[in-house]
Amino acid sequence: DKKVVAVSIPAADHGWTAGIVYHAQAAAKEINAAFPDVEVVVKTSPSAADQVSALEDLSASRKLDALVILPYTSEELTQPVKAIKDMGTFITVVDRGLTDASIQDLYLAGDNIAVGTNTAKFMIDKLGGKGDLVVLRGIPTVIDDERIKGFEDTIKGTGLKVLDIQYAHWNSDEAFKLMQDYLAKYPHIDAVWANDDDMLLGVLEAVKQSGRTDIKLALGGNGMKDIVKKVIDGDAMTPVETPYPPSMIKTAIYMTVANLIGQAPVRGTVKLDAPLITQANAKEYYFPDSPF
Amino acid sequence: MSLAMRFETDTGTLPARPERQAEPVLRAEGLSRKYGPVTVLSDVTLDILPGEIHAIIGENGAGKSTFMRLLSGYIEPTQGMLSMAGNRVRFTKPDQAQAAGIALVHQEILLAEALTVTDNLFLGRELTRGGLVDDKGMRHVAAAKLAEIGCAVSPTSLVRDISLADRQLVQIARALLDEHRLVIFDEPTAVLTGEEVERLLAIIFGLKSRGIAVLYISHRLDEVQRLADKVTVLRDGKMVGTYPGHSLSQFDMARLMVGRELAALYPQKRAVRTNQPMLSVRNARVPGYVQDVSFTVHKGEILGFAGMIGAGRTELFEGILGLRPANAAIELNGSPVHIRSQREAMDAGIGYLTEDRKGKGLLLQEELAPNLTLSALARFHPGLMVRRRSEAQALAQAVSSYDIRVKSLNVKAGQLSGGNQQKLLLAKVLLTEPSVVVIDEPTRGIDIANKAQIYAFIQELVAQGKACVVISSEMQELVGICDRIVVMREGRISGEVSGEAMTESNIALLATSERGHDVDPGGKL
Amino acid sequence: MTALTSSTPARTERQYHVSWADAGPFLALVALLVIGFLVNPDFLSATNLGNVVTRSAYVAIIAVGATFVISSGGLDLSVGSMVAFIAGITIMFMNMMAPSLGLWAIPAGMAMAVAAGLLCGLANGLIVTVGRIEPFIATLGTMGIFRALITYMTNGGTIPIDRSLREAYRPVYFGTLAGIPVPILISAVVASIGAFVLYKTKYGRKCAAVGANEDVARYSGISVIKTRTIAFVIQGVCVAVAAICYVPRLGAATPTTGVLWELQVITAVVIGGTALRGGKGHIWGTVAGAVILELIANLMVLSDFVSEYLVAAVQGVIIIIAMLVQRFSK
Amino acid sequence: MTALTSSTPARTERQYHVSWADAGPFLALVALLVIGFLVNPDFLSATNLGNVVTRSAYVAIIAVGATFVISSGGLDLSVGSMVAFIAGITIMFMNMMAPSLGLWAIPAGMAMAVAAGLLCGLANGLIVTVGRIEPFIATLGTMGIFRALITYMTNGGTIPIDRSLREAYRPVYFGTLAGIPVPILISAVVASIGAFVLYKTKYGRKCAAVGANEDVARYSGISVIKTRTIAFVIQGVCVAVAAICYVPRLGAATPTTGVLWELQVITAVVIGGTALRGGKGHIWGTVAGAVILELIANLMVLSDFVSEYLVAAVQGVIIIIAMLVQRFSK
Ligand SMILES: Nc1ncnc2c1ncn2[C@@H]1O[C@H](COP(=O)(O)OP(=O)(O)OP(=O)(O)O)[C@@H](O)[C@H]1O
Ligand SMILES: Nc1ncnc2c1ncn2[C@@H]1O[C@H](COP(=O)(O)OP(=O)(O)OP(=O)(O)O)[C@@H](O)[C@H]1O
Ligand SMILES: [Mg+2]
Ligand SMILES: [Mg+2]
Repeated sequence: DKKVVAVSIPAADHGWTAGIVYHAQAAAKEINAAFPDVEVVVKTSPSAADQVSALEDLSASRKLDALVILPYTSEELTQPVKAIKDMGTFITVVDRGLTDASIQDLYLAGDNIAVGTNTAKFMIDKLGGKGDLVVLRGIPTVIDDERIKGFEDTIKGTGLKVLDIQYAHWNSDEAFKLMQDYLAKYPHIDAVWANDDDMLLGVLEAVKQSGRTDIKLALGGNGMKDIVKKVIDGDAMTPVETPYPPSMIKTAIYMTVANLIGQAPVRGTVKLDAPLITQANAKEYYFPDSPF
Repeated sequence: MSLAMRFETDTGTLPARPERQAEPVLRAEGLSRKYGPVTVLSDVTLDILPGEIHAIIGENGAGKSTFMRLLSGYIEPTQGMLSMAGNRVRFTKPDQAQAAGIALVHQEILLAEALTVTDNLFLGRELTRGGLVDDKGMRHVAAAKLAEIGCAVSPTSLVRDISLADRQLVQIARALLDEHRLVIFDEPTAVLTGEEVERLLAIIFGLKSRGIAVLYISHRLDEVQRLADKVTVLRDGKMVGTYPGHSLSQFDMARLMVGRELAALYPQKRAVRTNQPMLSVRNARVPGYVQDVSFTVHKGEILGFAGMIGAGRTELFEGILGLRPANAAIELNGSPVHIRSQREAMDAGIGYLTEDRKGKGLLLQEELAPNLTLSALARFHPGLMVRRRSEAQALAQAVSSYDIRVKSLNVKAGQLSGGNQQKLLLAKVLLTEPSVVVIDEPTRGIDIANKAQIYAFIQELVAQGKACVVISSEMQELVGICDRIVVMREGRISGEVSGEAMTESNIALLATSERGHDVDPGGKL
Repeated sequence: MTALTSSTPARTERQYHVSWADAGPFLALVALLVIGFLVNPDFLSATNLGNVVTRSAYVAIIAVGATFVISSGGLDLSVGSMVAFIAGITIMFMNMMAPSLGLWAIPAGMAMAVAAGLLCGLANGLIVTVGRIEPFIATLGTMGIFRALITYMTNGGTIPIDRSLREAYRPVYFGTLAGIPVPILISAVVASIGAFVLYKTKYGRKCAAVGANEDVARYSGISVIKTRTIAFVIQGVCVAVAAICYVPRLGAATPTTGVLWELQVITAVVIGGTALRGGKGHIWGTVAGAVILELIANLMVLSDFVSEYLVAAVQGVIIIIAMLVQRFSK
Repeated sequence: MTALTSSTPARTERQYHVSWADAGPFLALVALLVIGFLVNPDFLSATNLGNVVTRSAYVAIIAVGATFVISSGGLDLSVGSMVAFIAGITIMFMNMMAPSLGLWAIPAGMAMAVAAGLLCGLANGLIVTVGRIEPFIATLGTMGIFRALITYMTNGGTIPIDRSLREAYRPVYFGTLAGIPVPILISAVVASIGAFVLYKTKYGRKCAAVGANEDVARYSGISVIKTRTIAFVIQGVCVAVAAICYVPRLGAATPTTGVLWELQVITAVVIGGTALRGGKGHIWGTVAGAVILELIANLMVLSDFVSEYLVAAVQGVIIIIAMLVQRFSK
């Protein structure tokens, strides 16, 4: 009898989640080909409620041996995942922890707070502890919240000042418009932080169009290949990048499968750091074939 | 013309006129039409000759409009065929009939309300200049055509903003815009007043003199008598016969339509009028339509409102009854009332029957029972729920007392014939049991037999101690049933007639000339 | 006047209100069940169907309200945001009351939710009717407003329900009564009340009249403003009931709660046979429509044919086909 | 009977076609500019206004097409996804052609885009007219389909345009002609053509007739199916033109391109004075509507009053107020 590993992830609605879907599908394909007695099923959901539905559907029709889940939000998915756990399924949680940590057998996490913190640290450093910033945030969710919190907590008490912060919904077009408006509103801006690389693309176009020279830094986050390429090329405005690699889902799936078919149990917590990608190490983070 | 028509002629059938040898413009052979299992027209054969005015008469629901729609491509026959100049023709769409030279002036208004008069006139056949629509040219042509038939609306008005009568004229103008070989008028005069009717008749004679064939449907038999070269009578979907027009009296026509003798058209006037005012209106103003109108209706009285198109009669009452912005001091049974909506008017006991049954009167997509009880929901269904059983009873009752001719009680209101829709509307309004009834065009599209019944009905209402206001474009009808007639002109009251002075000529004078000139003594001004 | 009986044989064979327009969506539903079974036999398992129907409860409940709004000639795009907003303030209120009221905070919160829904619906209704603004635009505006308010209340994050209440509240979504999941019962009750109001009461008549022809309604003494406003209020209350069922499912409200539900709701109503331009509403059709939508989503999860990227495309195609089935079944 | 001329003075005050309904949105626009200036004087700077108007070009171009669809009594919710889809295949096509055609790949790609827009519009139109499916649902279906296709084509990521083409193509968004940004010029041309077609050709009349009263149009020999289908095709072509302007802005198409543009487009059309139930369309009003929407968004960023969380609420309120201004200016 085949062992079934269900993978529940968000639908590809922007670059990063697209990366998640890409890597999850790649892992599923590789594993299904390599291990004849394991079946990996990937399901995407466009919202928290849909993800709960998908969990119900997956577990209603067959017994799951393992579940790899990247929850939309911690609060909303905790109970549903627990329900599956109670059926004896091995639970791997990726990225967002559940509010009840005892549910997960394996936890593989990125660190959104560190994304904000590390970016802020670099800016403080680079700008000499003072300067005027504008920030673009994504969609009101926990991910966005944590990144902003990490960033704001770090610059607190320094001479860095956030002139403005607005939502741009992790969308390049909205970021482009928002940056145009920031540029019109503030005659002097030292640095921009878009907490996601999709938005950074829009920001860079707007800055380029304006011809302004006061902007010294424009940073993003997540490790999109185009931005990593910039870092490799030594771009002056975007010299660093913080990874938040969607490939973590692939790692998690492999680890889960290893637990199912291997002899030694794989359990515990793996915390991915968010180290700065600099020109020195950027090549390690560059995947030209990934869609993200 | 005598007010109480009596049908006293012998019942012998009139001889059908022998065929003339002219080539018919259009020939219908064995035309039948079914809706589902119901046959509404069966085996009608008719030749329509050029330069001939051919009237089609029949009771409500006899199938006249159906026949006209068959001839002009709005619907297709289930049996039979049409031919033109000896060749069989088949119209699947109205524009095909139009291309063949057949135009229909629909019984119901068919115009796009959101567009202008000009747009509507030229819909689907816009004039172009260098490939572009020629708005200026079309406005000119439209203005000329409208003037010709005596319609005073601006070519750039939106149809939504013009009165029903004007809409009817616009529809006529639309049909007359192109040269045609056959023009069909389906009750064109139902909402028109004297002068417009005269103009229209003149235009129809003009068509005849140019060799154009005219089919004419009307329940105003005096018009039929004046116009028709031939009269074809339909009864219950079947042809009764075709008769030479001028030799038929109105009595004959009525008898042929109904298939039996009719008693009086207008009921004997009974002196039930009291001096107790029921509804009294002072200084009514409806911005843009009516200035400073005052009048009083008494218990047991039938008060007529006469006037030409655009006199503002409809607007006056819509204003008083809260259906359009207006101000007026209203007293009901001696105490002042404030009416801001139709609901409040109804609650105060005033019922209003609109002249626009299709646009404002009935839900055409709904069945008969919900339509019937729509205004009387509160009265009819005490409590929260709708009671289907009593509603069905009410419908059965209305169908019999108003003689609504319908093959099945489950049809939609829009599937009734025009006159039967009118009867349903009347039943709907009276279901609210108003103490004052305002009826705008009570017999619009009603056949002669039913007219008599509606008049009797109105008489019955006032006999019960109600008061009734009748707005009508048919002066004869007003004279026939009213105790007193108020005449309006350009938004004001131009006079009032009663008793001996209540004659068509006096009313016409008041409706058209300056205030008070040359009216026979006896009229109270 | 004679001849009535001969010319009008009163055939009242349709004494009871069996609406044929309602049959279309049910045919589509059956077709979908058959396809589902062919794709994956587990599809028809009791657990799966139970889950799906339970899940469709929110959309069904909201769509019952939307049937009133649409039938009366309106449209409400704000329902998705309104769910989030009402869920948010309900949770905040319950959490606030929990220390003093204990478990009584739950019914108190529910009452508050209904009151809030009523007010939100009233606001929508008044903007549309008294302000005379196209419903599409008016409710697009309030959609932004409700969404922003929940974002503001949560500071862009999540409002979870207090732990002390969670277990007691859970059965409202997860519980069963006589073997039937509670949300299904609630939506059945809501739909029954809705059907009763729409088909059996005077208000239902008025609603359909206003939607079918505003002028006729006005001339019949029906207040268009009042009727349409009440429809929006009914919608608001339905949204509140949906929010009450929603909270225990996920135990939290977030700024992304209910995103795009408005489209699902409207789709359910239209698949159910109610015309967007107003007129007669079809409550049971609407409920069938809601179940159809959820079944399609479920089928996407259960089948393995479709690339994850193409799920939305296949859903789109199925919805269009479902509409065609409905059309041809008439 | 005399006195006709005196008793019925012909009411011909409105001789020339100065449409008052078109003035409303322009008044709202002016009001907004004044408020903007009071809030932040930079608002009226040439750069800022230039940016904003340029940005509004897409929505304006698409909304010109939507004016036809809505005027003819339809609705198209798929335009946002269609932009993304067309932008995607255009970029793929250009990239594919670049090696062989060089810079000629750009015009070739543009032609391909227009052809694709035409086909997408035709598909929408046929589903709505021949399939007789409520436009809301039909285009909601194709919205999912187009969105899924672009996601599939990009694997959920980005399709960037070939570097060799990027610089040559950039001026289509960033360039100016006689000092005026190219997108503004393009949208002016599109709007002029749109106004010409809608106001000056027979087709324009048919559109309004079909939207105002389908039955009357049919009886006047106008093919409702043809007229409405063509409106959807025009919409498709407008979307293609918008996509052509869009591609050089960010040099890529992503699955998030054009998300929710459909709502903006419809709002622009309605703010512009065209009724959603169909009838006369107002092209220039639509363009003003598109600019108004973009100005409101811009004002939100330039003002400091509003918490980031509440931006959507304030936008909603302003849109509702703009509609009220429009209503009362009549
Ligand atoms: N679409 C339809 N479906 C079913 N029955 C219809 C439909 N249209 C008309 N009828 C029926 O056909 C019959 C004839 O109607 P028609 O409109 O031709 O009458 P008419 O002679 O013009 O009457 P009126 O004088 O009242 O206008 C009526 O009984 C009517 O109810
Ligand atoms: N769009 C308009 N703008 C300004 N005045 C108008 C408009 N339409 C009608 N009027 C005026 O309003 C008055 C009343 O018009 P209307 O034809 O409705 O009256 P009516 O007496 O009810 O006619 P009918 O006999 O058809 O019922 C007339 O003076 C007419 O000139
Ligand atoms: Mg008729
Ligand atoms: Mg009148």
